Amino acid sequence: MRYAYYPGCSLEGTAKEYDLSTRATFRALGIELEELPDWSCCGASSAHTTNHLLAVALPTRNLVIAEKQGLDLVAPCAACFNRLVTAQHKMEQDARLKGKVEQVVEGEYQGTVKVKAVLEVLATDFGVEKVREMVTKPLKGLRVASYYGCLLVRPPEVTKFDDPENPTTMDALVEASGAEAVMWPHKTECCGGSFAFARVDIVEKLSNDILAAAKSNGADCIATACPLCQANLDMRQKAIEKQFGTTYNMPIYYITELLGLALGLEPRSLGLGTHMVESLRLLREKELA
Amino acid sequence: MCWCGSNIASTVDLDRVQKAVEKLTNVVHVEQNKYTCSEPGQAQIVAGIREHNLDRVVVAACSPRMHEKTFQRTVAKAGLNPYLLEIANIREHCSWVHTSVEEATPKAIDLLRAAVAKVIRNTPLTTSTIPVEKRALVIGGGIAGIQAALDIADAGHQVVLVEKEPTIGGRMAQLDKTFPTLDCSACILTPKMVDAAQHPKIRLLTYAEIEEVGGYIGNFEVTIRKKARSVNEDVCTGCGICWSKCPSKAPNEFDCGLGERKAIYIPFPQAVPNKPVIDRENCRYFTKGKCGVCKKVCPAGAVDFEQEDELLRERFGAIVVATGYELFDHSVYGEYGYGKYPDVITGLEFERLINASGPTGGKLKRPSDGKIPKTVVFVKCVGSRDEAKGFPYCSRTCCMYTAKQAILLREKMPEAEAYVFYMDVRTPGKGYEEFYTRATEEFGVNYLRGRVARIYPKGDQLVVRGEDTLVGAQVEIEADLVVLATAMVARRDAAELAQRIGFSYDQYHFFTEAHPKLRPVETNTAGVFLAGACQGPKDIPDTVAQASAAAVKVAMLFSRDELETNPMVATVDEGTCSGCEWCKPTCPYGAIDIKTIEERVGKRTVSRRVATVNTGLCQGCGACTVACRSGAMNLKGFTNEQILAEVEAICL
Amino acid sequence: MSVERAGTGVSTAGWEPKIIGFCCNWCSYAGADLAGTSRIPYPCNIRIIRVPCSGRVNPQFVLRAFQRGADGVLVAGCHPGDCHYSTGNYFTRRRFLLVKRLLEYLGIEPRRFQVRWISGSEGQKFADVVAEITEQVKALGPAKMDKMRDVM
Amino acid sequence: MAVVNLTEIVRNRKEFIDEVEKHGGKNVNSCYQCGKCSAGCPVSYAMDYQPRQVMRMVQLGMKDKVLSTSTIWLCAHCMTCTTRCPREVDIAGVMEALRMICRKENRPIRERKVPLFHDLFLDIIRKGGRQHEFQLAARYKIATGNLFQDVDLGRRMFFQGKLRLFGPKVKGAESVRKIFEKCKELEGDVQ
Amino acid sequence: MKEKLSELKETVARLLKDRTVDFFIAYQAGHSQVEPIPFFLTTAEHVENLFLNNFCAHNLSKYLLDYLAGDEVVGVLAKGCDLRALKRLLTDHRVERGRVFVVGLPCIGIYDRKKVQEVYPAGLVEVVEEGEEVILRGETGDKRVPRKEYLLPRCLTCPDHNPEFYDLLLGEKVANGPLAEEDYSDVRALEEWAPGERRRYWTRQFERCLRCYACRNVCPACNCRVCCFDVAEPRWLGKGTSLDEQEMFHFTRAMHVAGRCTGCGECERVCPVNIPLMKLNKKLAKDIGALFHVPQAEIPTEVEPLGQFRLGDPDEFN
Repeated sequence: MRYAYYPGCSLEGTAKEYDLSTRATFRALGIELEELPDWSCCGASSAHTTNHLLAVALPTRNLVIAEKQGLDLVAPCAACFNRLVTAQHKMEQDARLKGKVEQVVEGEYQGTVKVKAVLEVLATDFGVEKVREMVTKPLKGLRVASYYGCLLVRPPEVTKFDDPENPTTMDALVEASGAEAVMWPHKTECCGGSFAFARVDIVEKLSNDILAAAKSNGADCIATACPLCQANLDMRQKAIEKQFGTTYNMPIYYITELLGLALGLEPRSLGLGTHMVESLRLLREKELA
Repeated sequence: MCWCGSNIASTVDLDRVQKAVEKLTNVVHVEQNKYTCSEPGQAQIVAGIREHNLDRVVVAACSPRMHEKTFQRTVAKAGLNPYLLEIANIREHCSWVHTSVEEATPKAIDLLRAAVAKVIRNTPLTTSTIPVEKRALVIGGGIAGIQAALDIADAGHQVVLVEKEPTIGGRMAQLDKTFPTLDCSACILTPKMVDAAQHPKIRLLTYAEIEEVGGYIGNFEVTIRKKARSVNEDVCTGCGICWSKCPSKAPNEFDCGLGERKAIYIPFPQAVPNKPVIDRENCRYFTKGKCGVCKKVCPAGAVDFEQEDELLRERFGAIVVATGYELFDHSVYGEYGYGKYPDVITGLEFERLINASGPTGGKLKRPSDGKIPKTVVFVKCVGSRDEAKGFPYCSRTCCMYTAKQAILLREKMPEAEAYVFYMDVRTPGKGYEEFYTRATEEFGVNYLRGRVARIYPKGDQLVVRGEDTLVGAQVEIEADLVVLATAMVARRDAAELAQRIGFSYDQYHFFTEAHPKLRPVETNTAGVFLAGACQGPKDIPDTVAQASAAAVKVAMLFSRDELETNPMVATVDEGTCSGCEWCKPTCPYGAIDIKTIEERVGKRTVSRRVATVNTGLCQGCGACTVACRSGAMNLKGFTNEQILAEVEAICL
Repeated sequence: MSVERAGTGVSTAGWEPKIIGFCCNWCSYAGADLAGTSRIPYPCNIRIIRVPCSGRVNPQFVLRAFQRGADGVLVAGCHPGDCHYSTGNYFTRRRFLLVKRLLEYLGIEPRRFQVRWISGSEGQKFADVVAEITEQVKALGPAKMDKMRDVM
Repeated sequence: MAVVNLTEIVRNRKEFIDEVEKHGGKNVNSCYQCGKCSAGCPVSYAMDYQPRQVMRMVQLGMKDKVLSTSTIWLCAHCMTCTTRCPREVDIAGVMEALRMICRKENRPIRERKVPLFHDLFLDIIRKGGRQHEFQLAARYKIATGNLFQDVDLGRRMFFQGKLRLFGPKVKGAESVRKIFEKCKELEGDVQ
Repeated sequence: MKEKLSELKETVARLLKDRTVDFFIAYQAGHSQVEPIPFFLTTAEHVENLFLNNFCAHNLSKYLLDYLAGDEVVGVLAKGCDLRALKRLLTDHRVERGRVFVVGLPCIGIYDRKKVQEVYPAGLVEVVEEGEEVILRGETGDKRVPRKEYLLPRCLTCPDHNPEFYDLLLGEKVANGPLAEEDYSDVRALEEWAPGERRRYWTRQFERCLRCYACRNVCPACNCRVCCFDVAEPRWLGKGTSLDEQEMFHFTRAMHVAGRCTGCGECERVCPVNIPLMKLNKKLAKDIGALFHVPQAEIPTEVEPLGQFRLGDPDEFN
């Protein structure tokens, strides 16, 4: 199993743990990742809120490179994944748009590459049972609320991945890693996404709802598969606690970090040391690291 | 030529048409009329026939499916054989679907030329008669079927009422109270059920299904499969010892699975006939081969494990289909929990919970933990008015029964709070609006205008998130119980039953009536009538009205000893028929037989085989005329000559 | 049935195809009526002949229509299973599967002759089918089957 | 809210709806005001008008009013509404279309900071080919004037090695710049 | 085939003498050895004129239709393909089995007169089979030719060299087994062409048609008492020989025999202007086989393929 790898801008900066842990976990499972040569930014929310053609052209530049590589493309970041599959979907439906985009990107797009989220690769392509077999240090006693966010599962006819109202792939992976997947209602409630700068108050309110729901349902920590969600829940947790007078101190892990641990990898190599909310203390308490 | 007010005249230049048609051979007189189907219009035709000594008439107006019979009667009044008439459809097929006069006028001329070409080849036809079996079959033992059966039987005709479940009563038996008068459903239904059971002219066939239907109006041959009850109905007295002693239990479908019943059971106490049935999947005797307690304790020795399905073949003159409806499967709604939250129930389940003969004896207990709910939220239009996941139509009854259920809740438990999420409150019937106002004013039901976006568990309660669009704000309710008013949909096997009997159904599998406004209880198949929700969502008052209407239609049919048959049947030209029988296998009604005729050839009389058509059985579909290569088989009213003439007239 | 349409340099501008429609009385004729009552406009090239059942349409009627100059022929009936006479359209289906192939084999462009199932409640579908077949036949140009006479 | 003179507005209602649908908002006229979108919208509490009310304004052609709402800017484009709409209306698409029209006709914007953030975001990737978070944060703070927003958060992130001072190196940055130019030519403004 | 002539003469004489049959239909010599013609015997004396060789292609059972009136028993000499034709008539109830006395004639193949005459224009006396080859022996000497290329097309794929049923068998049974499998290759080739090309091909064929109706008269499937083309009203077919009337005739006949054609190829053989009519009938037989899973469309069945249906029939018309 070999995939082309599209890290996305945030995985080079604030979400470098996600990049480290994804590479490490995939390597441990024997899945090869080949970084897309000279990839560029997918434009995220800013592009599609400003210009439709730009919103499709930017991801297509990367898709054209991926088609030359001839491998299916893994996009760990939920926003990049959403933008890539939306571009593919729009071009599939509108040949005129496809022609315009090819003119802009100066490259031919055949639509042969399938874009996949990390969860899809691990749970569907690789298989939850195979992951369970390879787990050496099960995360016994860890109660995890798996948080999917919105862009990973919506709109369903475009993302074509899991279920928009009650997704279960991350829960399955959490169970496979030996931890306990907590039943909680805010799996796909939005965290505020790109308002991290413009309207921080909105991000704090929405993230607080999510943290409160996780806590009230007995979760020790939250697992995510999206750098934006992790950033809002993890980096702003202190400000949220001050703003709403609540105490969470709830580590926000990437699913690839938890799986890496369960596969026996070294916490440091998974980027576990550099979270805003201290992420190793909980693991040590539960003798998991 | 008819103006049809302006419907035709506005896009067809009838003067130009008249000029063109007057030149056609055989056309001796052309006139226009503003409303041909009106009395004066018809009188004009009769006068025209007499004055010009016409022997053929073409009426260029609306669809023959609309007024062919009217004009046939008009022509007959003038002494002309009614079948010497043809209709050119220049309204539905021409003026209404083409915008410019330049397009519609030449087309109207072509259609008229074709009608003239056909009518000059029409031959006078006379109807023959067939006997009518004065016995009616009613399929479905709900209130619609019971009402229809009672009315037909009271009109003095024999009725067989077939019901799939072990008892009649249908959906209505499951309800607690009925709107708008709040009288108890069982109190008004059970007397009718008993009447139906005891009526000398009605024979109840419960736990039975329709296997096969052949024949046609007046002479249906129906095969009914009487499923094995494993209880001999004649001997059983319904004493109930067997189901009190039966060891194995199973979820009771009648209570939507909320309550339990034994393997040998009657669905509900007032079941008619109150003879039990053995559910062979859950009965220990049938699954594991041991037990048989019921047989031992039965004082009348009615239990008979060896009983087999019975196939009854019966003849009927008319069929009333009253098979009712099902509820929409709300598990498609992820946002309402995919049907997995135990305290998110349907309206029917709510009826069972508050019903005295229900699983909780009438006390409203939550299915999850049996607690009495303090806050109940009713959500309307679940599956209705929703193209994305449900059906686009409105199910008509949910507004009223949700108001009723809210009232019952507040009446029984004044301390409970009732919320109703709605988009509109539709109260179309008599006393309906007043009933709704009682709900809001007298019983303080909180009506919130907005569709619920999401229901999710929080602790042991359910958070219902919606928007009150009148205030323009998001609202949230921590509810103990949520009742979904799910859409009324056609039964799963509706299409199959329709195909078996031979009438059509629409894209939602509701049965298609002959005409939505003018013939709501008839189908396009003569002799088959509809009543109740199987034809479309409707409440009990409309259902009963339709049932009585269908009954009158049946009584009308049986008022005559013989039935006029359709004269447009197949006919054999014995001179050209080779007796090859290629036509025989194509006839769906088995109306073609082979007979031997004698004829003189030279000096000798020789016998020869030719086909012959039983005009009573033939329905005039014409399949045999194409199988007959030599053209010996022809169809009156649609002969080969006529259709070829129409093709050529159009192509000139 | 068009004789090298391109070769003969026949100018097809302004030419309107003539299409014959055989509609069964119970379903497709009712569908056409519904298109009328719902005022759904469709091209005026089609002329409808009512037959009791699609099973009544003899392949020879279809060829006679082409022979007399029709450019397109449509046979419309109930969806299989819905036939008012229960089995009529099963024979239609079997017979016209063969006729369609034989006509194509004899050189008629496939789109000129079509068979469609249209129910009594599908007024919109009737209008769409008529628009579709008119457009396709217009693209094919005149069938010129009747002009065959002067070829001899 | 002032009296709405519908006779004037409704005349160019169709034109406004076509414009919205041209920019990607689908089936505006199918909306029957059921409120399911507003009910499920995570950010609706912060909006001056509910998403449903914005849809109503578009249906009535109240162009000036709807373009001046904060709702169209506070839509996080999380697609909850579009996924659940019983009439299959793309409400998120309508919001986006309204934002684009608002920018195109450079009308007064209620939530200045949102488009500002997006412009900076796009400017950085137009130049460098990839996003540079430090530069984005810095330029955003300068542009908005509150220099001390998230300063301590920034400091701790820097020590955790999460803030890279130097921009990413993209060989193909030139081709990304060309994409922006071409899009500008073909579809009008990009910023 | 020649050696059976004497046995045939004896048999026919006996049958006529002891009144088992009132008439007998067989062959008699025609203009030349390669053109035998049907022979209708009423009395034993005529048996001398009987003739038999491997050019006797006619399907004699079709003539039984002329003897329908009355109750005479008619004897007929029938090869395997003729019997399939007789079975057609019996299935179509046009002939009663009781009124036919069948003399079965085992046959290993009939030669195509037109092809032989191209190579041996005149004076041919006999044709001798020698393994894969055949010697054409006549006044202008011998000529060896490959046997397969000169047989009638139906003989190549003939499944029943020996008559399936008979009242009396002439001579011994011969080895069975078709020489080739019917793969409809000619039909498939035509299907590959563009519509316009096929249109021109069939226009050229139908232009030659004289409307002599030989094909209809010889066809066992075309056994109507009164043919629809002979009826004045409705006027299915004009009397003129314009191209559109030819098209109507051949289209209608092909559809009328669809599913009932026994594949005997007589129509093509007797056509004076060599129109490849079997290409039409084989096209329909192929489609019926493929669409309705009728293995051998040419074997007559009680109910014809177009007289029945299956719910699972293919449907391309929704």
